Amino acid sequence: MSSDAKTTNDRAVETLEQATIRFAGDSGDGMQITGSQFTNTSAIVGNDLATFPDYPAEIRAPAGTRPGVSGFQVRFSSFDIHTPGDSPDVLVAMNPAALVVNLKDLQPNAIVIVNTDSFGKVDLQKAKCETNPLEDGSLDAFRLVKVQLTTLTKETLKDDGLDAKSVQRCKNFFALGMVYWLYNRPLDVTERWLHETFGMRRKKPELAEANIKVLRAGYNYADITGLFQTSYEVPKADLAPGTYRNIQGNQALGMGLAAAGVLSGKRIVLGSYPITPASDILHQVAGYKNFDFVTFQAEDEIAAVCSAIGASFAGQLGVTTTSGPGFALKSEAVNLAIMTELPLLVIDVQRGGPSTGLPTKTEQSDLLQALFGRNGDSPIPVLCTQSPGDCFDAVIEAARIAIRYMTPVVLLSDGYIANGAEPWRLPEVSDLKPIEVRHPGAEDAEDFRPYRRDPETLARPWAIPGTPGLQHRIGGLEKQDVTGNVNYDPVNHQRMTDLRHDKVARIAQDIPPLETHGASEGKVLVLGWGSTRGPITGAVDRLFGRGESVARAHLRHLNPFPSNLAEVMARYETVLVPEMNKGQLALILRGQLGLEVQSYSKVEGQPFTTDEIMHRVEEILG
Amino acid sequence: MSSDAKTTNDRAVETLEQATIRFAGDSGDGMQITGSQFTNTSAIVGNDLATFPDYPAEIRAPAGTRPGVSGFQVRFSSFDIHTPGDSPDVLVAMNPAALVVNLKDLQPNAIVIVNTDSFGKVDLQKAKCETNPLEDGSLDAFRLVKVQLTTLTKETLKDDGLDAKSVQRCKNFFALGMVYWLYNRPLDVTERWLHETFGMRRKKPELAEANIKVLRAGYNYADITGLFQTSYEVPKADLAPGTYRNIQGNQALGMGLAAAGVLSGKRIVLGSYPITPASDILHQVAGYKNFDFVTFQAEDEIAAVCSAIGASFAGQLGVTTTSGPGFALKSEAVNLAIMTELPLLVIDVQRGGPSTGLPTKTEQSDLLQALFGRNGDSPIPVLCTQSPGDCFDAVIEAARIAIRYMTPVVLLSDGYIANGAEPWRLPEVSDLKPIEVRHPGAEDAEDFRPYRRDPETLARPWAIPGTPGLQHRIGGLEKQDVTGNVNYDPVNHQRMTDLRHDKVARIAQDIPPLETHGASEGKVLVLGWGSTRGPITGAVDRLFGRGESVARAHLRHLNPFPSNLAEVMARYETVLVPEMNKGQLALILRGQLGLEVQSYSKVEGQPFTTDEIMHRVEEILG
Amino acid sequence: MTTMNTTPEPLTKKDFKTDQDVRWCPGCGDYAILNAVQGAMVELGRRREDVVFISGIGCSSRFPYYMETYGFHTIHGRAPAIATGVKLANPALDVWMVTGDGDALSIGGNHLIHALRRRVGIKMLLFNNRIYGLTKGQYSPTSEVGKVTKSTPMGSLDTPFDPIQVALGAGATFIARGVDIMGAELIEVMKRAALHEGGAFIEIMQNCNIFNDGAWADVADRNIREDHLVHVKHGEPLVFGRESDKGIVLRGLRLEVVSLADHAVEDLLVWDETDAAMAWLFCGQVSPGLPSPIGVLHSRPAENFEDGIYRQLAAAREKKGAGSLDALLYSGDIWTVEG
Amino acid sequence: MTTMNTTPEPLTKKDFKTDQDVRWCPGCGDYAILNAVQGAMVELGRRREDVVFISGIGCSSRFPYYMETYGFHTIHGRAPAIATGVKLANPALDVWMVTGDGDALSIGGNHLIHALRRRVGIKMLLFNNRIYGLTKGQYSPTSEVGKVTKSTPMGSLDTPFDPIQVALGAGATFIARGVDIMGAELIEVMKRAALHEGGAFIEIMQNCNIFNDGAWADVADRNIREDHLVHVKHGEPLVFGRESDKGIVLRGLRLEVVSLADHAVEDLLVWDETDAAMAWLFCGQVSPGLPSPIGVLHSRPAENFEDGIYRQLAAAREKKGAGSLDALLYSGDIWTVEG
Ligand SMILES: Cc1ncc(C[n+]2csc(CCOP(=O)(O)OP(=O)(O)O)c2C)c(N)n1
Ligand SMILES: Cc1ncc(C[n+]2csc(CCOP(=O)(O)OP(=O)(O)O)c2C)c(N)n1
Ligand code: SF4
Ligand code: SF4
Ligand SMILES: [Mg+2]
Ligand SMILES: [Mg+2]
Repeated sequence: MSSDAKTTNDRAVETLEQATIRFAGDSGDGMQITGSQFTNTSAIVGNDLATFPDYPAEIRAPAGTRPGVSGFQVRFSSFDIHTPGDSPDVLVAMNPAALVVNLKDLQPNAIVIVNTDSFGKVDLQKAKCETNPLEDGSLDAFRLVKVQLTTLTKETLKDDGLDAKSVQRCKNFFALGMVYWLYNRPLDVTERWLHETFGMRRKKPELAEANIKVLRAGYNYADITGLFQTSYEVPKADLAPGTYRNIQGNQALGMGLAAAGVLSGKRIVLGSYPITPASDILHQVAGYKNFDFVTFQAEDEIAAVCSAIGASFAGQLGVTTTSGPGFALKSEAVNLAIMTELPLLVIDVQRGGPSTGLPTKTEQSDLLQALFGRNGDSPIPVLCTQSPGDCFDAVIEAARIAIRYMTPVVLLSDGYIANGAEPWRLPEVSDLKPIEVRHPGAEDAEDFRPYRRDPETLARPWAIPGTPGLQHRIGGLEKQDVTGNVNYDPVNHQRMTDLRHDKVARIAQDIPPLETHGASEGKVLVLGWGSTRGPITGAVDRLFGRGESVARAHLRHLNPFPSNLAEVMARYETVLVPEMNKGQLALILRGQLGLEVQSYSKVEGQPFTTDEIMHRVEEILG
Repeated sequence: MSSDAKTTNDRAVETLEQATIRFAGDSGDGMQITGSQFTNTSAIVGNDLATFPDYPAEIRAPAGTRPGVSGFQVRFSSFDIHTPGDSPDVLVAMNPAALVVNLKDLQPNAIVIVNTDSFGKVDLQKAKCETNPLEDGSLDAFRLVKVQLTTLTKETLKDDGLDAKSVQRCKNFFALGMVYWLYNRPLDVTERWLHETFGMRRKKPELAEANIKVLRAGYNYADITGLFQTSYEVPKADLAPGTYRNIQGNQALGMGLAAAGVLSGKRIVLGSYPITPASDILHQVAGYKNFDFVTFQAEDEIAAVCSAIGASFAGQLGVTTTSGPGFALKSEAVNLAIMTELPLLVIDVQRGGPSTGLPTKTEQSDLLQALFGRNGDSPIPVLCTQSPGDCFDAVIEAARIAIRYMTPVVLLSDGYIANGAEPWRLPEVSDLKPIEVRHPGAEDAEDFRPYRRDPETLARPWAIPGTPGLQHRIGGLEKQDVTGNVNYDPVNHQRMTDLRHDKVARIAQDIPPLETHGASEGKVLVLGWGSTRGPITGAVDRLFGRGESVARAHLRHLNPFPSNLAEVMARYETVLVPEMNKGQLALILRGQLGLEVQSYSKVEGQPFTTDEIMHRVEEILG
Repeated sequence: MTTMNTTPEPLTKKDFKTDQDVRWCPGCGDYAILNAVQGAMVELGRRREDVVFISGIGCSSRFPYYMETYGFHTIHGRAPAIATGVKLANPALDVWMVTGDGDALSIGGNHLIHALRRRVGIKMLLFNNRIYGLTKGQYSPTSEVGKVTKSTPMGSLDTPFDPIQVALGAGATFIARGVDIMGAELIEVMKRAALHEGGAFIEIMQNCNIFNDGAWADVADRNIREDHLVHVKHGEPLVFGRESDKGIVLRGLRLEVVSLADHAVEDLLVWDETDAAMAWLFCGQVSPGLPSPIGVLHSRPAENFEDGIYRQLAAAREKKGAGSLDALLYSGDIWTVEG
Repeated sequence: MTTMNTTPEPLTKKDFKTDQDVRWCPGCGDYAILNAVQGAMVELGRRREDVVFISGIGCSSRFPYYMETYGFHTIHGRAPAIATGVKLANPALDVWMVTGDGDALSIGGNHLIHALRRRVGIKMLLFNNRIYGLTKGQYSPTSEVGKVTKSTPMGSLDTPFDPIQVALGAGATFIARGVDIMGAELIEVMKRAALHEGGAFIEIMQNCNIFNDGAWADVADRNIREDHLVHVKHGEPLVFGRESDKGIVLRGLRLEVVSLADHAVEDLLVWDETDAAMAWLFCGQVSPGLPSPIGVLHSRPAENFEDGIYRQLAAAREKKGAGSLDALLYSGDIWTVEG
């Protein structure tokens, strides 16, 4: 049907390079689904894109209230983009609260589609609106499109014999249909999804039918009524050739873990305790049982990490996933893994802190905890993910280091990456480098020593229970060099402390030199880590395009740093370090390298916008 | 009897400025008691002194083995000293193991008193000695004094009808008696102690009698046999006038806590879980019930700190004591106290790490954990103790900050301070400054706001349950400025993050400027924190006395720093920072102040010696 | 104690409501419980300033925000430990704890059993919806075996805890059960708990209509519930059923359901709430297939832990006299250096 | 599994000793237990490489250093969680856990009850000396009320846990008790535990002669102990006493000691180890004043948690075929951009 819809659409079609749409409504309004549907369709149409879901901490915050507003922003384009966009061109607002909390972000003259059926007195009160924004002029700067979404949806389904609640639930697809028309998108991707989800999985074909009916109704409504003067086209982006899928960070982490298992020939044993925004990783990999992937929902975070440590001791790859508060609880046990030098993956999907903080918001404020949140001198490698798709490579890299160097490794992601999505060019499985694993065998029993080290990596042997002749005991007390026996000798303690330190430092030998993009030397280097890559890239590339003397670099490795980091930084007059924290990387750069940097701190539970970073750099450029 | 002993002692008496004695034997040999007795006597004689007990992690390590050796070193002098001495002048060795593990530390020509009764074949085997050190020449460099301690003790007590075991247990007092003679010390202090402990407390007067008999026998034996060519006298030091007691760090912490309770008019609620070397604080204050001091042995460290937080919420002063691994477990809860801005004292008596590490050894490696060991940006004030006696002032200061600024405070001590002892000049209770506490009352109910801040300190009001009209709710989720309601607004989160940061930074306004001792500017500043004060003072004062351009400064406040720190550091060409860790303070100084420092790291579970620091400074001076 | 000088006029439920919007899903069982708790407060004649609500983390744990008393929404699983601290600091406060099946029995299991063992005078309300609500639907330690959830797509394998059994194992001295929507019974139970010394544990069967709807269908459905639950009352025989036509007898160490058609009420087991062994017989794995008991299952006299502590403080003052810093510092082996 | 290719000749106790000096106090009950465990290993015909000993922290937890098997001396209280991980990674290993009353019941209480609830196939040995040994003598969760220790100079106030009761509360499927110096009985119990699926819990009454000497005097003293303990054996009447002159009968829900002078053996309670309710009757607060039971108190059939997990893995492979990365990545809404 999308096809003949096209034909009837004889109104002006304007071609754009990009557009940003925000869907906003109650947690119950299905805005996340609506947004993801638009995203998938745009992906398959061939756009580059980036998304940003933003929902309340409550399961169902009170309907119609401002804190209850759930939003999903998607930006799609015909060129290479890195962020979900700073300010939307289109806002779909299902109620007054959704309208008022989002207005401030909109482009001037943005299109605002509102469901007028939900602007009654009570709705306005719930949203704490003294006056009705549809009438008090607060929308004058925008192109207001009033639609009776609820009425029209009821109308559409009056003969389907669905209960009122189910009918209500369909109205987001009416809105989606309208937006599909507005941007000349096909309906089939969403229709297929509705058939699969409601028809096959939930065995409710009638719901699939109903939603499809409403979707098409919305599309036709926009078409026939001529609510919009023009419709838009955003041509496909010329992405690098390859096969793509649209992916969220947590999904990619899960897939990366499965890959790490296959590449190392180790069974992954993931011990975890649910916590926002990390839980989805557990949910995802719980479906990988046919990969021989063991998932264990422990009684708490301490048991979760301990079960992973036990698994690594037994010869498989222990992994634990969590977020800030859970990470804090794991610190004592992570230290045990450091002392016993066992491979272990600790994945921290950072959220707003401190304490319980802002569970559904994003932040980068666990860096110092990852580096230093343990008693004693306890060095640990720390890596980070830089975008949803990048999570896949990052987690494989982390597993490689953990096994090769016999050490726990911390991988930092964040809520923005975890829930954000981008088109991801799928790797050729055959291109993925295997992870080498060595276990001594019975034949090595002769002069086996649990703490005799590999001269190249300083790693101790991974001798696993079940191997005849290699019986040995490890533990958290200081170990004697080589033998691994308990030892309190002062000189030995110094030596072991240095060895633990040097082993982690040695990882630098495997880390590729840090690359810069833009000016190879000059005025400003914007140095980032983790999810700031998107906005930094957007900003710096634009400035460099303008011929400014700026460059950008993004750290994957936060401990140890790439060996050329100091040298790279020295090539620029100013090094700007944007972070979603109070300047944690900046502190380490100064403290470890003794180099001056300018910290750009933002702690709002929201990612940087491209503009924010551009302006900051422009200030420095003067 | 000590008096007439003196008269019979007609051998040459040499006067010394100082002496260092180490008593060493099995954990069962009572070396800690012997050492403390000599210490108390010397204290009362009027010497300045410093002690260093060093015992194995096991309760009773296997008798006669090297790891089983328990040692107690005491240094006493007629001048002002700061460390227990680098190398002993006298070693008392109860068995071969005690002899061989301690030889390397002795002064050339030191006196070595050994119990020859315990140098049989088996004893030598247990100590893993191929040859008998008494014969193989390894003692040639020393003045060997062979004594049949066991035999002589049996001899002395043959008519007392004591069981063999009890007799055995007395032999350390024979050795003590000899050493008392050697240094012309009175016996009465120890005799009084024996009467009190065995006679009165344990109701075993016969044991008191026996030990006293053996003590005197030892004294007379040294006197009559003329084993020593000369005896020594170490005149009293001219300590500042006042009343003194000999005190260990953990004792002083306990007394300081009681004082903090009295000075603030708050009940102290100490929630703790036993852990070496912090347990003694709990034991100590468990005896302060008449101070209305509540102690609670919780099921674990998390419950311990949580009970303290609950107590502070209820309006008393919550305190928790622990060591490194326990501190790691508390991190999530400490963060709750940061978010809810409640007063709380977290006392960490640091030990060797990482993980279980070296429980009975000392270290300073929890500084970074204290500063950063939590999720999110979670600023917390951090203080440290600098010597056993100093613990008293430090803990009162920490309590003052916690209450005045409504914040958890970390106080770092370490195993060396905890178990070490020094003469402590007792403060006049009337000189102790009261700790002001303000609680809003029913009369403030009108416009009470849980997060409205004091303009001077940025502290929020401490409104306590039971107060009519001030009912309010707090928690770990981000708070709205002023109202304290749950709030996820981006701008508010930034503001609250900054407020939490600024509040802690403001504490600097109450911190006295950092003082330096020695050259007011010049070549080298030795900057220390915590228990390194002793060896640093010893070393720098000597060098400065020699006219070298050196100075020393000791930090009590590690977050925030004294406001003049950067300025002070800038006055010296080199700033040397000795730490019993891998350079944690050095990292912060660079990272926060951007100033270059030279880190001097020692991680042996042992304090620095004065010589080590002297040599290091001399190297820099060139 | 500041708790003296307060207004006498009787309070109403409204007085226990806060200005915060209640943030639970429409239809959540928590609303009914909130209503019952506010009712209990009124019936107990509590003054708002003397009451403290402590919770952990979870949907249930948002409870304190909706009670116009002192409140502390703490961290996951630690409510019993923090509540203990409140009691240690001020035993006069009326301390209530609200927790969930995950908060209390998963991460918080240890603090829970220790608080019960110690007999800290805390009133605990465990909202058992047999699911993790706030984190959107993973199975909990009370979920039935084979539970299919986001984290257990092929069904959970672990045998669940029976909260009553856990409490008995810990040595709790007051154990009761209620149902979210049976407000009257709930209020009665809470009033009993409020008067009990030594800590009280109440399991409340609560419906999470979003992630585990109908978990308690049989005891919640007005039409059938009387066949699926038995109201235990001290000293009364165990009769139940819509028509009060069934009863429970003791056979050896087993409880058995019988029909009153062929059994006399005299044959039925007479409930003795002071007998922990009797409560134990209702524990899932001991006698399966019984109706769910609600009401006070167990209650025996005990002393509050915190009262014992304050007795020791008083005794110490009695013996040594009120602590004096001078005496503390200037004691033991001290010596004076003359100026 | 590497556990195949091993030598067949039978091992002796010596083969299970390590080269490390044993670091317990002379006279510590732990020595006797070590000896019994090594004996059990021999009698069970275990191969050293297939056995793993996991412990927490405490004197008791140094145990693994003295067993010539694989060993992990972990951190305080976490042994059950780490042992669970070992089982999840390799169910074929024979995993034993050694813990103390503080390690298992104070800081580790939650992991303990969850491991028991889940029925992880771990054999747990709890060395109960009713004191914190390694930290030099503070009271523990099993110390009797009024215990005077370094941390409780006026006596402890909290009611102790009864480890058996806690295990029952958690739903353990194998519960037994032994005494450090009663090696033969201990070995028998350990052999039963070794064969039990679903996890086994054994409380061992252990003497700490330094900080809590004589805590178990009545059951340890050869001369009097038979009057203070009863050997429970499945299917046998509860007879005890030096002269086997006493017995235990069931009265209602109470156990009562009777003299066989005026009672026939037929009247005595016949032990049914499959009945958790029966084991419960021995729990301290239910029937005080009974002799201490030793032997297997409770045992009922169960499946190992880890076996269930591997069944699901197999079923998933069965259903979906062995996992393929290609299939995983190249699925769902994918699209291709031509070069
Ligand atoms: C340390 C920590 N771990 C995990 C979480 C995430 N979390 C919050 S509530 C919860 C469980 C909620 O279940 P329950 O206690 O049953 O409460 P309910 O929501 O069902 O009322 C979890 C896992 C957290 N907030 N903190
Ligand atoms: C996290 C942590 N907290 C506290 C300690 C100190 N600690 C070591 S063992 C122990 C208790 C020992 O008692 P128990 O478990 O009964 O073992 P036992 O020594 O009596 O055999 C404690 C409190 C520690 N090592 N780690
Ligand atoms: S998720 Fe469930 S428990 Fe939580 S508020 Fe909604 S209905 Fe209630
Ligand atoms: S302290 Fe007690 S438990 Fe520990 S080794 Fe010594 S005797 Fe055994
Ligand atoms: Mg729940
Ligand atoms: Mg013990």
